[in-house]
Amino acid sequence: MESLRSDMYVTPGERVGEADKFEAGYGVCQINNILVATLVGTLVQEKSKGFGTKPTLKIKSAKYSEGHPLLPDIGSKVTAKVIRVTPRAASVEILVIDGKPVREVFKGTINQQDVRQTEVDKVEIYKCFALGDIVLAEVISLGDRHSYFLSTAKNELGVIHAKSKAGVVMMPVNWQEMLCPATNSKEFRKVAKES
Amino acid sequence: MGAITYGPLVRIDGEGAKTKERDVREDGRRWDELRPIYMRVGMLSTATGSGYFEGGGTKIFCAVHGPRPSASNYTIDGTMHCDVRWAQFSGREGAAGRQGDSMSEEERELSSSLQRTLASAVRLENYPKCRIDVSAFVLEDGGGGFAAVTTAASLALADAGVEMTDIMAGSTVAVIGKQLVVDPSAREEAIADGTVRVGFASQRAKVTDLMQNGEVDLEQFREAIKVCCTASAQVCGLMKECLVKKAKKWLKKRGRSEM
Amino acid sequence: MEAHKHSSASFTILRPKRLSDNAEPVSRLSHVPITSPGSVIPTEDHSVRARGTLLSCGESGNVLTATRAGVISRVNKLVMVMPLRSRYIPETGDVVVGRVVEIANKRYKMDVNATKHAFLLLTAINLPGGVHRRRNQEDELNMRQYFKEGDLVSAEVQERRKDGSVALHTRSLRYGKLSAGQLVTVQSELVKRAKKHFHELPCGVHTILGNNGFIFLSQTRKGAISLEMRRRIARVANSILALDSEFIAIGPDTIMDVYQTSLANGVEVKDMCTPDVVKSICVGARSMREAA
Amino acid sequence: MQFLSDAECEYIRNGAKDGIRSDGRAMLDIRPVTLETTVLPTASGSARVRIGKVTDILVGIKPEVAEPSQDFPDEGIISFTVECSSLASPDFVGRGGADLSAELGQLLTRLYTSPVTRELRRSLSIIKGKKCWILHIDALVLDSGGNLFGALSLAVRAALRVVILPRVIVIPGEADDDDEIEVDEEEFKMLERSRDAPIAVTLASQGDRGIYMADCTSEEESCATASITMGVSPLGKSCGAVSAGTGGIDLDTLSSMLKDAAQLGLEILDATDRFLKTDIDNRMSGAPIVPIGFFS
Amino acid sequence: MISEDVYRKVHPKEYLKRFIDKDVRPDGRAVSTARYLRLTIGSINTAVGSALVRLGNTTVLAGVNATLIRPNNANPDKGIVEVSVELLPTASGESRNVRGEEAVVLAEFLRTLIIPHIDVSTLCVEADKLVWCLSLTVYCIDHDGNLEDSVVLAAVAALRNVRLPTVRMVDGDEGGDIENGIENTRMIDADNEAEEGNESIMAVVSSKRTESLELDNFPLTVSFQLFCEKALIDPSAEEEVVCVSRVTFIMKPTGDMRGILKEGGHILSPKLYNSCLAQSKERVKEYMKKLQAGS
Repeated sequence: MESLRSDMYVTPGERVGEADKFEAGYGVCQINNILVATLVGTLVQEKSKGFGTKPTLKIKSAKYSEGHPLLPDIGSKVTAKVIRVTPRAASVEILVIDGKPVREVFKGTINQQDVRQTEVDKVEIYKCFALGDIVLAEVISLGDRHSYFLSTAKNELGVIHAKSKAGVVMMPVNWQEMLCPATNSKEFRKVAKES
Repeated sequence: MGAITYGPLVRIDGEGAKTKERDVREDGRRWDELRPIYMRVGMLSTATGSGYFEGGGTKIFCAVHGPRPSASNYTIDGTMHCDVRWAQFSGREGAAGRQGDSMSEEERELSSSLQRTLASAVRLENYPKCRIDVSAFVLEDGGGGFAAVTTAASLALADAGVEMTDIMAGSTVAVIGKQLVVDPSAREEAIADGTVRVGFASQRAKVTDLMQNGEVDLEQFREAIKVCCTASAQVCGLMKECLVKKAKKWLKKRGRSEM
Repeated sequence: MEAHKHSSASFTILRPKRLSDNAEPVSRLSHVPITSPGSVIPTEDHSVRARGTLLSCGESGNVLTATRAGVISRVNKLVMVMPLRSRYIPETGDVVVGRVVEIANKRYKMDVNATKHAFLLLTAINLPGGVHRRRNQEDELNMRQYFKEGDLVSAEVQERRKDGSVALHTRSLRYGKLSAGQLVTVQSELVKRAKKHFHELPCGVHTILGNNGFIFLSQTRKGAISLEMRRRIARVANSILALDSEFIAIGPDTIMDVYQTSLANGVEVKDMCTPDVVKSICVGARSMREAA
Repeated sequence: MQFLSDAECEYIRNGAKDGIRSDGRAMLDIRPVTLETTVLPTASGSARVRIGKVTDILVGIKPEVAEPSQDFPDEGIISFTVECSSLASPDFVGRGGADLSAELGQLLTRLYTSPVTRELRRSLSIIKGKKCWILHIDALVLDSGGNLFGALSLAVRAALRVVILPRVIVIPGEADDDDEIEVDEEEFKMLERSRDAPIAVTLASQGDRGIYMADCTSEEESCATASITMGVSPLGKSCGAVSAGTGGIDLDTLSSMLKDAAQLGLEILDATDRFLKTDIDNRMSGAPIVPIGFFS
Repeated sequence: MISEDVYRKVHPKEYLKRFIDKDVRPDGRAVSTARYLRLTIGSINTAVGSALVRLGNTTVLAGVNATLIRPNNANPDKGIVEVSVELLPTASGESRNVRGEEAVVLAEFLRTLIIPHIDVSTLCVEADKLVWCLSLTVYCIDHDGNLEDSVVLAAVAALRNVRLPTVRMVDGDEGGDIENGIENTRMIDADNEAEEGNESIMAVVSSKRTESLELDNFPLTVSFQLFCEKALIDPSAEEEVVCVSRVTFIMKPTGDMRGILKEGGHILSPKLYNSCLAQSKERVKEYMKKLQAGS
């Protein structure tokens, strides 16, 4: 098998191999049986994963670390700030995707049925999120024209940072309450379980 | 105000140049020679990617923003919006829109022309629900302004890490009498019988944008397109060099920070 | 490839005809009860007025007048005026061909040539493989996998709701996404409601005569479409358009008549749309209609 | 823009590979064109062009005496306004119509500012640098069923062929600058040089090498990947060309497209000139013209 | 644990505070250090005067167009100066008009500062007949904070760079001779449609541009962002978003203070004021050095 030099730089449109020999990976696209680069960076060859599969060609992008997610995709873990709360859903701004801050803020929605796993029908959004909370969530669908649909159903998802009515950062008590250290009052949240 | 405008003063009439049958051009170039080109990428901080092109008197900044959430309807594929502007003092009469708001007809036409060229290579299907904004600004147009915009925009897109199946470059050929003049200066453009502008995708060898103004013979036209493509391919070569140089810098920097 | 190109292109310029040249003898229409806005509709006592009519005060008491041009239609005591030309008015049970224009909110919005978009609920379609189950959220997220924007779908009008919206369904194996064919649009009045709307014409062309005036043509058998078959489909399409411009009802018999006449007259497919040719090839179909 | 399903596009594309189109035409065939000149009694010249049963364009010309532009003192001015009637198609309502109008207007301007029409523009000059005719050409797109560029340029050209301008008498003044003009409303002349006017031909590629079609229907247009529109002068020169679509065209195909476009353009020019001969003769003889009417 | 990048995005204010508390700014500067200034003067050949300012990443281009026009009836012996500022989509990515308001505010700010210092009577060629109209356009190409200072500096540098051709009024006859005789001059000839009748203006414009503009005692500005009792000179975009209070010192080229502009509710203590003023004086020296080096 031909080996590739590690410092082989490619630019978009450059031909990197044939489709019958390689799989197209990140930054590589197949056009009529030919694989071409779509990004600027170095060409990397990954060994085939199993018997009968082809080795994968991918680009180590110059601009972003490998596989940098520019966009929210189904399954991405996102950090978002709550900007609006209605009885049916909480609207959020997605600030971080898979640990990488975004350049452009995307809108997301956490619908009532996606807040938690059990007793979905009894969820009261006001008891789960408040304006300004920072929430850890997962993208479940590309959603409608305005926003991505997010879910906080898993245990480790939910509010990770919230200020009390007194304006003090609260401490989590259990999975649905947080404590304000200044006033000692408790407020309801869908709290993320710290891992 | 009742004022009479006389147009910018810097325009000097090029009368007589047409009759001069010389082997070289006013600026000493051969007919098929491009002006020296200077290119840079990634110099604008707020943009996702940016490109700067300078060739002869033509200077262009281009910025790419996004992919960002699209404000319009849900689209499975991403959308791309282009905005090309000429500075008031770019030396191109009538091209620049009136102050502030609306675009001139020409700017509007060129914006959609640029959109067409770029959309032919950008893999918009990889950017669902998103839009990519490409905005170009011509500081000075010393001829071949729009062709250069295509080049600068391609650089900016590549710099932004937007997935593209090709790199596009633009070039202009002017027809002066029987002579095909590659990469004409503003003065040569003004005296030309006709000009041909081509947007060219170098790897696929496809013409993605074509524009002809004035009057050109069919045979000249076909020849001019070929010449344009050759010139664009040359520019593409330089673009690749520029991008690879930048890529090396990035990767080196990243290598250090990851260590 | 080069062979079928570059035969000298055909280019014909026509002079428009005066309306009077085209006019038909009025007598032929005299047996049809046509009215125009403002005209009094002769009524018997206890008539019930319906669409297109207005009860107004005349010299001799109240009279029924027409509010639009069209044919007076009476069903028992109900009197209405049906417009000669209008957008498609859906009725329950109609077979239609529609185009998906938007997907939102568990439904496909369909253009069916009516004044409003009809809708096709996610629950009113057949899932692939014919499985019967409750539609879940996943189906909702995957709606584009069944029909996309722009797709042509044959469907049946399920009901007209009180608010004027129209629901469709495709819950039968013969309905669904249409592929490898061509759409011809005609005036919806010309497609009569019939027992059968899916026809296999003798020339091997399959037609779906949508009541809404969208007619879909394709090949009867599966597989690649031959050049000869494309010609036939094109000839059928042009036959339908000829009928449309001559305002003759469109059915398999009239289509085939025009088709055969054009073949017999040696008319090339592409020449089937000039007014003179259209007239000549529709003669048979016209007399056939009038006899019926 | 009409949007089609993938299946329909594929049908059209595969047909194109076989050299046959949905209406039975060959690739470079043009649908029958219905042309009528002098349809508007109030305009100095007018024409209506219909292609197929749908595309429908009305053009009227109104002349006016004005000052020539500084850059071209010895030429008259031809200015275009194109309006896409929002009655014609819901796509023309709002922005879509404005954009299309601008695009169509730009093409016409490009065609009629090119040097091939210089003599035509010069023939509109009255006193060099002082007075000239400005022809306001208003085009109305009544309905669109593809090939708007072709239909529009044909209508404009036909209207120019039959336009009549009142005779202008120059009354010399004392100084050079004091010349005055008088418009003679009795006597009219036709624009001889309008024979130079070009025609636009659009060829659309469906993405396959070497395959392209002329006079597309709107269905064909919406599944075309790229198209070029070229202005063809009566001498076979190109006088303005633009491309559309995002597909890109390879060089060989493009080259052969340009050749075919030029040839097709010449054929159309030739056919229209032959057709318009009687119209022009009638107009010259001053015979009264009764428009046929809109519902023909 | 959240990474630094994420913290910066999610809690921008707290992030900045942590830095400022230690007297360092996120880009490594000290609180009182301005960014490196690059000034390129006269790089646009098609403009009669131009300047490109790069202040860190903030990039601003100012250019001047000149046209000869008939003067305003109210001021027959005065030229006209038009000032406009545009935020290009290259800076914001927004299409036009979206950030129009910000540009309008900047333009008004620039106009009030600059216009009084231009002697418009020097722009008169012949009273009642012909004057220069200068239009100064400042384009913001990249916006990384402190547009005010950059815009003013670019405008001043571009105006100082203006070189106008000499204009001579001639009679109609003479004009014809000159047109044929001298190369590289451009005739200006047009009907004067005023009520005086058919009088026409003729002027000859030289091809060389030599006349510079009288512009002395021009203004320069130095801006600070107030945050946590500290004044951050030359704020970056990141800092501007978080802070609400801003102080702008309007200075003379000599380093004297001409005015002060303050917005936002934070208090500027006398101690802070004095320190800011001292910094401004130093900054103006830097500006002047660059301005003189460039021209």
